[in-house]
Amino acid sequence: MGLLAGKRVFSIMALCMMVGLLLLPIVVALPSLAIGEEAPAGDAAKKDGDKVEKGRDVYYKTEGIVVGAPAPKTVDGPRDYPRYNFESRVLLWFANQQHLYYGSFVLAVPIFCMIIEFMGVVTKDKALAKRYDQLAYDFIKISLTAYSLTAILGGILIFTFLTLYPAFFSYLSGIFRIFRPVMHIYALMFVAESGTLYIYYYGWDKMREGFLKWIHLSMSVILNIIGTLLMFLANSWIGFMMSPAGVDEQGRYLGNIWHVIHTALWNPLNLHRILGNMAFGGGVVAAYAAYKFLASKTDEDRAHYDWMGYIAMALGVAFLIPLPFAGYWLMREVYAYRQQMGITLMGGLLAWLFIIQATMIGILFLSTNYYLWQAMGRMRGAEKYQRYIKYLVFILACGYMVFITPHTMVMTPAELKAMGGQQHPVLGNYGVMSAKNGGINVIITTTVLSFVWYMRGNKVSTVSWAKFGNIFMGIFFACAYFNIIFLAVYGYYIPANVRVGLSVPQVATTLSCLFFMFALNSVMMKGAKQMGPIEWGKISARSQYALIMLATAFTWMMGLMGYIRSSVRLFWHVNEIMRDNSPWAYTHTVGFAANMISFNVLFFWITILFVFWLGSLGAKKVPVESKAGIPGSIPQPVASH
Amino acid sequence: MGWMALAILAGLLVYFQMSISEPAAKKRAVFKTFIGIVATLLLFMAIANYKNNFYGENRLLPVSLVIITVSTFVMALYFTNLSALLKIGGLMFFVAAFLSGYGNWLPQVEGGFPPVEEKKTWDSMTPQQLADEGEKIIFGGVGKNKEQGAIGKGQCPLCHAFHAGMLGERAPNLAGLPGRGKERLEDPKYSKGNPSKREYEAKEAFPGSGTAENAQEYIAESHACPSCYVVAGYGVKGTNDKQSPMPSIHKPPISLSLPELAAVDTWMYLREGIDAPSFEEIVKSYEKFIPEADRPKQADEKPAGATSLLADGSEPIDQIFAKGQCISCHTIPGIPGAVGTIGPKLEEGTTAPQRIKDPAYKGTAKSPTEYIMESIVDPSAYVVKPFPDNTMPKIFGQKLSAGALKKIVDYLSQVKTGAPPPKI
Amino acid sequence: MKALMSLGALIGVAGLLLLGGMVLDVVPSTYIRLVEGYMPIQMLLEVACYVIGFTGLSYTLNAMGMAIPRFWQGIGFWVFFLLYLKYRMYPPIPFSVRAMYGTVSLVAVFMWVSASEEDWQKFKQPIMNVLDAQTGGNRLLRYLYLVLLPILIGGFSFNAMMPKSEEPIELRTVHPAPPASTKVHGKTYTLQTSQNPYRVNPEGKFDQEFTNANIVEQGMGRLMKPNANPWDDKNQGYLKYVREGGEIFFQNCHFCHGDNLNGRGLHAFAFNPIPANFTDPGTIAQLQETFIFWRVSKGGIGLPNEGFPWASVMPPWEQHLTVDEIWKVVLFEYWHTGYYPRTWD
Amino acid sequence: MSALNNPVVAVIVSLIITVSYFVFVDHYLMDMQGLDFWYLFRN
Repeated sequence: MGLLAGKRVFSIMALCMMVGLLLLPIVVALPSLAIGEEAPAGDAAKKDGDKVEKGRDVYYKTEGIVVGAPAPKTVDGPRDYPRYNFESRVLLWFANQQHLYYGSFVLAVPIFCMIIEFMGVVTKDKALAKRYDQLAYDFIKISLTAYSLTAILGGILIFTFLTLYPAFFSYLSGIFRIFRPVMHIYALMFVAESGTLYIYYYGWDKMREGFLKWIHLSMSVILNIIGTLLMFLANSWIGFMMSPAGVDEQGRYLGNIWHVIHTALWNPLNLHRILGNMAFGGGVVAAYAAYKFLASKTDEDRAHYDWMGYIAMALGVAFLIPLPFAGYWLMREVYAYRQQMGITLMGGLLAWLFIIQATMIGILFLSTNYYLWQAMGRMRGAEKYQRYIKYLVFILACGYMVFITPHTMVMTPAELKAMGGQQHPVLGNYGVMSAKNGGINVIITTTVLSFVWYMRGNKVSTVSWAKFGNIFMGIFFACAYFNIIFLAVYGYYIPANVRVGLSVPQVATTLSCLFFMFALNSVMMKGAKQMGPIEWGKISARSQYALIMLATAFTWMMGLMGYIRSSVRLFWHVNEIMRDNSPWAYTHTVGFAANMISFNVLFFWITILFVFWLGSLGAKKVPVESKAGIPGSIPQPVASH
Repeated sequence: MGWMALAILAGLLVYFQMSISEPAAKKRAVFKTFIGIVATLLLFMAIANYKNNFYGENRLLPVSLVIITVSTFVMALYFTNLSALLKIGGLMFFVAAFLSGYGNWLPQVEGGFPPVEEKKTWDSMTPQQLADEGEKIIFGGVGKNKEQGAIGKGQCPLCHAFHAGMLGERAPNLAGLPGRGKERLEDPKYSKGNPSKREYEAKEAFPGSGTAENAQEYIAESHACPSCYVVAGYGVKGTNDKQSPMPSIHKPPISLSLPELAAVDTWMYLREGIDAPSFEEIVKSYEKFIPEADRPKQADEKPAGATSLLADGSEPIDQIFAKGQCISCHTIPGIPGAVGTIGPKLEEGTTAPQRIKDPAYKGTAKSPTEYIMESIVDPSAYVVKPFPDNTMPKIFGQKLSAGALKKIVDYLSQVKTGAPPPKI
Repeated sequence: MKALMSLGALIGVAGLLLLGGMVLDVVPSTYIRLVEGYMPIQMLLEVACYVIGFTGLSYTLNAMGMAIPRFWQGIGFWVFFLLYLKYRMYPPIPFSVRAMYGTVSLVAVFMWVSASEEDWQKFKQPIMNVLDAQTGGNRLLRYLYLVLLPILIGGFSFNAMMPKSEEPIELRTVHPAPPASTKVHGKTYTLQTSQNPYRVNPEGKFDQEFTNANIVEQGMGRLMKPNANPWDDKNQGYLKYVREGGEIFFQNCHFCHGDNLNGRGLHAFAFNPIPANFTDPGTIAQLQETFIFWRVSKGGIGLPNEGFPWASVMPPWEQHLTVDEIWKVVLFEYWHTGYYPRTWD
Repeated sequence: MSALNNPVVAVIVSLIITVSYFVFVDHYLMDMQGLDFWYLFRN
């Protein structure tokens, strides 16, 4: 009793400590923020008669007292751009990308843990709860090694910045560090994150039951809040580089740190990154599960990893579906910020990268669908749906083809002449936004349909209105398709600036399908008759390859989008504030970028497989021992080579 | 490195040959090593290919990824204990190869370098380049110094003449300036080394700056502090040559930066055939007279500023007067800083109607506004007594936009003697 | 059900015959016209019809006991789609796009045949048979493949590596990213904020709504609104400027851009690519008015270098027209095509 | 209940619900953007 109480007190203390850790940076920041506000004013008062230089904020248009140095004008030379026998930009690209991959993985996995742990806590089925809990524990274990790697990579990144772009980095850190304690908050947050993570991980076994479990769960919430704030801060750098604010035209800091952080693109970037990280994390974990599935030798393992892969995939896809919409918002903000930037992205220099991106999105959804169809193979009774898969394939392929049709087609002059103009009278119409919106919405709706089929695969509804429900669902989907396509076609007849508005009802249709149909389906399937249990592990190997495909494609896409986002600044370090005068100020060709992204992706996967392997080294011994300890278990012959 | 890996594999091959006695196992081990060698060869081929083709968009680059894919799959066939890992890796390489290939298959567009920034790297210029820049600042273009009315950012030709024999009513002719600087230093009125003795309005450029010690410093000082020494006869009328009508060149509206001033000076030397002091020396001479805080920042050449117009009409009226440098010669009621006395006081609301009626008037204007316009565009049409003819530049018709001219006329026609000046 | 399937089979056979005719050039590709304006969806519907037809055909054949093996179904469908793209579509589709579509349809066929385990086994069977080489015919095939495949791959590699003299591909970014500002006749215009000074309501204020209401009708007819006739001398303001823009257009622009503004003017076909078609919803309807202003002022030579090749003979009109004239022409182009300039809010 | 399980009735009822739902949602969302289904015909 006393022990239990002590444990409880201890855990509450731990929780309080974490809350304290969370608040600490803010508390530390407050006085310095206050000082920061006063300092320039005090200076101004002291000078009084002297001219106080005022500057106008480039974005917020507010007046402010100049506090910072102007953005340095760099010249190509070893002083501003020291170099090795290699392209500095490529080195930096590599370091950045690897840090980002690991960073997003490390940020995403705790969120999964939180969700899965929560599911484990609320579920009533004891066995399932245990499995969920174990799964969450497995996840966090994977992320622990990756976490230290992230920190190391972050260090390498800063080192790369310092050595290769000293002028630029000192300007940025001048704004973010010297005058304001953002950097300190960042560092403190990082420490807090590490602390919380370790307590969370090592407290797992000690806080297994009842009340303590809730405390443990709330720890994960705190962990994730810290992590997310950390990411927001990191995003503010990127936001500042793309759409500077809080400085005047010469890049002099004007004393309002909130303006510097809260730039035009900060919030869309935040949202986009959270969703992207989650989908990415899901992909990596799913790939891990797939790897374990393919490598495992027993049915038991196969069943476990099949299940794990499914959960990870479902979580990842759940965040993948809203991702295009978040991207759409980001794009709209980019257009609102600088039309020129938007056109460079969508219609100008980087347009081809968007064709690749469209291809990637298609691959992601196609693999997801494919996985779900394969997964139907592990349940009895799903055969009735499998017959219709070919029609889904057809719809998906049509949507996909519309989605990837380029607006500007590549052709030889002869083909151009034969076509009689720049625009193809049939396919040219697929190249514009209206059709593409239709395409992607059709794809997403089809994915929703696949999900619904999967969820009811081995079940037959027993509710009295089952027939009505089925017909209603069918008609709802049919109408949704019709509505999406109708709006896509309708978009051709109204002017471009108005047409943009049509994507909103299209998206609403897709989302209605998602929410209503899932809800309706789960109501209908409540207490449904099962045709047979889901036979975990009895899934084709192809499905696992689909998962790996999903993960790889997602990694690649992340690299691609990061590259696009970064290169849209063209020859600016900080858009319209600080020029890039290095010999690498030009934008690479699509081909080189693709090769570089491939390299980054492969490097990441080779290292993360290594991390998995490291994790399995530690894990292997424990189950073997515990298994041996269980009385009555069949002694297994030790496999030796 | 590749050879080492191959050597190890070959060694393994030999080792298996020696150590494993059982024929079946031996055969298997040998076979596996052989496959390993083939795969390693492929791998190194791929890596070499990758390395060679790293830069530039090369369609061969994805090929190496395909080679790796093939080799991993081949290995996966034979190394069953690693087969899952190899196959996964293979698939990943395949996906990467596909996407890379796709990226390379698409048309390649390189962003190209950014347009060259209009920023000059002053300190690395040769004296001749520097002089060209200086000529641009003074006259608006290289080789324009002989053109009538050519004027650049520095706006010097508004008042100064630059060639021997040309008229310099408002300001000294600057021909032969480098040589003359020395003479001026000897002038007792200049009181070299003892600025407090000076009887001019300004004693020093700024407290503690001292006086010029050599010709270059003299030029610098007269740019930075025109009223520190006024050449006899060129002072503001009525001040007995105590005050100079010239604006401090480093201050708005002209705001030449130090390197720009250095470029101007270099031109002055070079056109006389004299070797100019080095860029650093000239900048140093200016630093002596312009305190740190007053030095104009190297302003970005804004595209809008590239126009050859002095004022395009979008500015408020007081700025038009300032940009056109009207204020250095004319007194204009209501315009801050317009206290010049080289030209008549501009109260055209009252004076213009009188002058049209003047029998000496030979112009074509019928109304006061027409008169004002005419006197700006064609100053010699009617010269107000007792001011001399040909003092006012005849270039304002080209250098002010129609909008700016209209604003000036509007304003001036409202200025009346004795009445409060119109609102700006 | 059976009747339905038979009908489907009939459609399938008819469609195949038609396509066959087009492949062999017996039936012209334009025999069944793709209706302008509805074409994109028509193409998809047509393919959908084919798919329904194939389903019916397969069902009927199955019922008649002449089922086509899954293997050949998959390959057959893929071949069908490639042929469809090549021979049905008119005007012809560039190879690059066909390659993309071909890849997608290949993936789709793969997903179809491997969606369920059973199907996948059926699909794999012929391949496995050849690999296992149980029968004499299969063994022969296998050896044939063993010889043929390397030769094929070698041939492809040779082809790929051989230096070729071929027409360079044309990649033309039709709407390049404009500069932030442009200087015309000594005045700087910020593209983001500048407005057409002639897009005004009767009070002389810039008014998008008012001018939108006075353009020609949208849609196919493109008729002038009865109360908005610029050629009526009584009209002042916006409509007068439109008329003046029209005069300038027909003095300068219509030789290339055509009297219907559809890019098919007198000289249009001397150029490759032909001049921009303003009636296409993908040109001026997608762009801001200032973009057009910039493009007209600077012409082909003023285009940024980010996207080569600037195959544009458009003269820099700032050398021939005044700023006001350019704005008026732009105004006229929008009025005549019935599009509104794009705005970002 | 049997009325609901009559396919014809079910089809009709679901059609009515679905179509009205989509029309309603589209109308509302398009209205927010200053659009409606008859935009084309009005202009």
